[in-house]
Amino acid sequence: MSIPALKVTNLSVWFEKDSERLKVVDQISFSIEAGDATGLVGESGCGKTMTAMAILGLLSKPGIKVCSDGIEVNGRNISTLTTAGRRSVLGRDIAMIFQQPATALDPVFTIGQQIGAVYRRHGGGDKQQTRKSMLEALESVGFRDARDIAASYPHELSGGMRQLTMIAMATVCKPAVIIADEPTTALDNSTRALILERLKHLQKLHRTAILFISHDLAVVRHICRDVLVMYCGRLIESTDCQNLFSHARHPYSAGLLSCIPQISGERPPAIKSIPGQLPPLTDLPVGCHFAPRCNRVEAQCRTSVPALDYENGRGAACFRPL
Amino acid sequence: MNVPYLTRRLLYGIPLVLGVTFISFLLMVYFGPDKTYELIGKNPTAEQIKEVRHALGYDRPFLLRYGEYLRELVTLDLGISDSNGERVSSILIRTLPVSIALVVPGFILGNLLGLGLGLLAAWYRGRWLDKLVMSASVVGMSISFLVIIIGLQILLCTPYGLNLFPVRGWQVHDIGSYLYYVAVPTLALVLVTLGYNTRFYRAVMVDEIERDHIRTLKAYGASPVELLFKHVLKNSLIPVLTRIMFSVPFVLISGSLLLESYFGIPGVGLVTFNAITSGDQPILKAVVGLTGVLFVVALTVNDMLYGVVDPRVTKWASKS
Amino acid sequence: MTRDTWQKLKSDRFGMSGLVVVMIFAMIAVLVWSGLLGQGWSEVTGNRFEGASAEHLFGTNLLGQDILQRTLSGTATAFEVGLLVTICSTLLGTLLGGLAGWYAHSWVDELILWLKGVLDSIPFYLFAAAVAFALQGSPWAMHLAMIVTFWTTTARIIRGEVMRIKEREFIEAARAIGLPGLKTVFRHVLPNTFHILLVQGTIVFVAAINTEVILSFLGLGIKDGVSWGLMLAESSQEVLAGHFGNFLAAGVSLFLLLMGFNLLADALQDALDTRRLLT
Amino acid sequence: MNTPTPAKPRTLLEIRDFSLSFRQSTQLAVDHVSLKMAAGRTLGLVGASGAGKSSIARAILRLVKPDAGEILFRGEDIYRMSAPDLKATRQRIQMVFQDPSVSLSPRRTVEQTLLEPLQHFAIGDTDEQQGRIREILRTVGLDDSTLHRYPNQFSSGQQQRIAIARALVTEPDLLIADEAVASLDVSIQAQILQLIQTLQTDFGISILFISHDLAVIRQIADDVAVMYQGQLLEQSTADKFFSEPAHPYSKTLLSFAKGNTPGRWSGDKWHLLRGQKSLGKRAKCVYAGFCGDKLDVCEEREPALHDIQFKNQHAAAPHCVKCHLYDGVKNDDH
Repeated sequence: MSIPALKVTNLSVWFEKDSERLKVVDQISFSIEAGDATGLVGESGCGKTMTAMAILGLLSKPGIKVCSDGIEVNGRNISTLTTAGRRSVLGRDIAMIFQQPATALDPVFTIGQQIGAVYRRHGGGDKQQTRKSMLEALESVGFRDARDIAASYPHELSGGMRQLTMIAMATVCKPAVIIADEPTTALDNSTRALILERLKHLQKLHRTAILFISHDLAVVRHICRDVLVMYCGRLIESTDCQNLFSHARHPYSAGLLSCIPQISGERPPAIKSIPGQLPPLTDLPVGCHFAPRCNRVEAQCRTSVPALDYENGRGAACFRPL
Repeated sequence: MNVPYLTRRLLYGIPLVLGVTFISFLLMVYFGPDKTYELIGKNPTAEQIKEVRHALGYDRPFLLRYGEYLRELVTLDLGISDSNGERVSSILIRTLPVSIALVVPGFILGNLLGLGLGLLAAWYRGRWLDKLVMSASVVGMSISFLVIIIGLQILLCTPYGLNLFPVRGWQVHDIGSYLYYVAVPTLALVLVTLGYNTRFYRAVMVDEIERDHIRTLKAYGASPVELLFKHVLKNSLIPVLTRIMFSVPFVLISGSLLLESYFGIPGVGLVTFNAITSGDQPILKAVVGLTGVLFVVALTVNDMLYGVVDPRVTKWASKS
Repeated sequence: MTRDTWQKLKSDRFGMSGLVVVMIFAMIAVLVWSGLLGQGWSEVTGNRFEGASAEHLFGTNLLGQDILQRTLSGTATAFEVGLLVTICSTLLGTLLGGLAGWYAHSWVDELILWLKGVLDSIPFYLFAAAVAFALQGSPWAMHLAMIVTFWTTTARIIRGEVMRIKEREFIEAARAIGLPGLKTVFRHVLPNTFHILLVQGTIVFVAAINTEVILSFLGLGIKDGVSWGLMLAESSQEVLAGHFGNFLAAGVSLFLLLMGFNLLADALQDALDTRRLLT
Repeated sequence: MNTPTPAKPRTLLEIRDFSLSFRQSTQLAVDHVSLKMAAGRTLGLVGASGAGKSSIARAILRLVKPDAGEILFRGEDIYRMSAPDLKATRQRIQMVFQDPSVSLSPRRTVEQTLLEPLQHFAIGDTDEQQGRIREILRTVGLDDSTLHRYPNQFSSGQQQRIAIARALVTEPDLLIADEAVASLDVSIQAQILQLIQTLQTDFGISILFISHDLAVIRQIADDVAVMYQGQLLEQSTADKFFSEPAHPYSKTLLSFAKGNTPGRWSGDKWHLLRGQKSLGKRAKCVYAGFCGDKLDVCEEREPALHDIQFKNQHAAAPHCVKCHLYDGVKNDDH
């Protein structure tokens, strides 16, 4: 078994406000091999973006606590690094692509300057070398006129093109891991398909591991091999895409899949939905958080927390999996 | 820098200047003190009054007198001061450098310190350093300018305190004497503006630090120094510039007014102070007009600097 | 809505202490207005510059008037100036700012922005002096000068807020059923700017008191009454001779009241954090 | 969900050759569009963002000043109505917006929000109004405790239900939903779509459902109309559209929705299709710049909106397509 590109063990994040503790991410563990793409799926408020920010160590605000038994990139634990140590890793070994292309880039610097800065910051070499690799990165995401793009300011590009420059910035140092947090949500269909294509292409080219965060299962199916489903801060299912879509084991995953409207030639059946409401973070139900909305609930579901146990490679945190 | 954008900003200034001069004309001249009775003395006849009023030009049509006032401003022929008969323009030319020499160090120091403290407080927002700076600035904002001046004077200029600096006066002939006389007023100016400056710069910096592109930079390993001094500062240059450009006319006039009248420093402020207390109208008229023009110039220069700093501006030149 | 903002305010120690200080001064002002306190500020009841004594807690000034009485009456003056200027200028700012925002980029907007630009560019103390001349030294000249110029900041903020609210869908929904403009403004726009007025009000109050002090020093302030500004102006001469009674009484009272309002303004700003209410 | 087709399918709304330009510009947001909506059916209006979908919605509510054309509601042109008629019409057309967090007035309770349309249109006395708002809350799946709370105390799903309740309280004939589920999570989106489906069956209400998401349209719409850069390119029944799309743009839209990508490999270099760049001089057909089946005539003449009859077609729901490929076609020979 080769060393996984990214290995996260028991990662937790919580808010501390005077006496109260609000758990946002609860004991998350997973790993991604080099060249693989894993989807982290869940509805808004389930903690997927918090997980990504915790992995990169970007949650240093007062009142937010992060703890884990190790976040390893290519076998090297980055959670115990000093801030200076972690800064050398961020952008070189692990990079992130954000959701809002409109605001993710600095408006008063050109695209070339910003991507070049990342390369130079990580000991990339002298001025010519930096410019060359910056232009290469832009060409690799599909820009034929890389020089024009490098000289332009973010506000001069469309949303889709800006997201492509973000991908160029992410891949300029050829990191081992890229975390993409809903990179296509703010874009319309045609640009979305284009961005996904670029990510898949670059992933194969550099054998990069991708953690793809999304609330849209259809997009995840398009780009990922494995998928992790999150609900109220916990991992409730870990399997590969084929199995998830054909035979989801956790009732919430199954419910989520049935909610997705399908495009079909003949008239689709009436839409199904998950009863009840997402519980607020301030009073999460005891035991399995999905119990109040689950039609397969048992006594033990309301008292103890089901562990994420695996059965031939497919895990579900449920006492009565489907 | 595209010229149409600049000309439009200049044109935008014209109505402002007209507005300022019109209001100052209205208050200072039209409704201003009527000097006919001073010139005539006791129980004059109707005829004498009419003749003096004609001499003073009070009976001319309103717009003509306003035009007259504008001409004076443009040609800087600002008439003669009532109190000492000296030409107003020569008074201003003599006293303006003094005011500038008095106000500039305090102005620069106040803004630089404010910017530094604001940056620190913003970077460590929520932590104890931020709370310390903020509560200190609240105290700074709560002390009135006059209280600071009198307090400093007691502490530094009287036998009841350290008695190191002069209570009044401005016998400046070299650097040593300049520092000797400017120290306490500058300290007063800094103390009174530091609170407001720090809070303003902190708010601007916090706003910039919480932007998405700063988070992107952190995610790509940018060091705090690079983040703060390259990205945050350049992005907040516009609000900072705007504040500095707009406070120039006020600090120069209002700031010096109090300092000079209290410390007896012969600058524009003292001249204005005496003009207010004695009702010396030509001087007030001139100072208001000039400040208005100075303000519009500051406004225009500020908009031009926008274009230089922020690439987005020149393209769309949005009307703020 | 206001219940949880009150909870948030109560949890803020600084905000509470600010509120308590302001309340105390307000009580004094009310007592002075109702004639129970600080009435004898003008009578000469002792000789010159008496030190603090049982009879004159803060001592006496140049004329032998009791400094404590003058300080108490000064409190009432401060509230008079503060409340009058704050209420009038905030109302004027809301009206003109609201109009400019509702009819954004129209001639109404341009006119109000022009007026604001003009008033902002006239140095305030000269403007106050000019108004004092024009009104032949009436006691209300100072208040009028402040009201006519202090509305501009409130107007700028309200204009921005109204322009933002105007684009919101719930305003479109009101227009879609044909709700008349005026009803829409008073029912859906203004209530959402209320929190700004509260914060802006406290800030203007502080500015008004500060300005009164300086105007009194320039001889343009309070005419028929006593104010901390007058006392400070008096003290500027006495201080050199070592008589600090006036300076300390007026200076400390002014500092405490301003501190109270500033702390209250900060606490209100956090409690009514607009980001939470109207994303 | 196909509602039982009424005997004589009346046309509830007809847009005739309607044009509308963007604010302070001559560029057309809506470019002489003609469209028909049958009573009791749901028309899905699809297209990329910026295609003019929302402009049409605001035009129907008479919130804009049109450049040309007319909008007939029950046969009467909305832009030439007298004030009382307009008020009566506005009672019969209601709208639900995309972002629930800003479509409810933040400082007013749910009760005040629901009562506002009733009071404005003076429907019933106070008791009747109270009864009606409680009943409408139950219809959207909320209980009476909602009435005295403020919008920011609800989840986005509940907020959207309240917005729908507000739109239904005056019992409108036409409900316009402008991307009403676009900003909701999948499970909440499903709940709202379920609610809309029950409204269709129980109330028989006509809905103009605007969305960029073809899958949502497939779930909810009886008919489909496709917009591109302000022009209507195709209108047909949902079954027809999703099985045999006529216009080349409709085919591209469907392929994107199924995840295909608009790029082409050449050697190892992967060529990116240029963005929405039109063909230099304004090509006559608005989609010519990207059309795979482009003919020469597409750059010379603007295509007409051809009416194509299908064998078992629903009378009130026309099938037409704006494309030169169908110039010669008279009847259905597909």
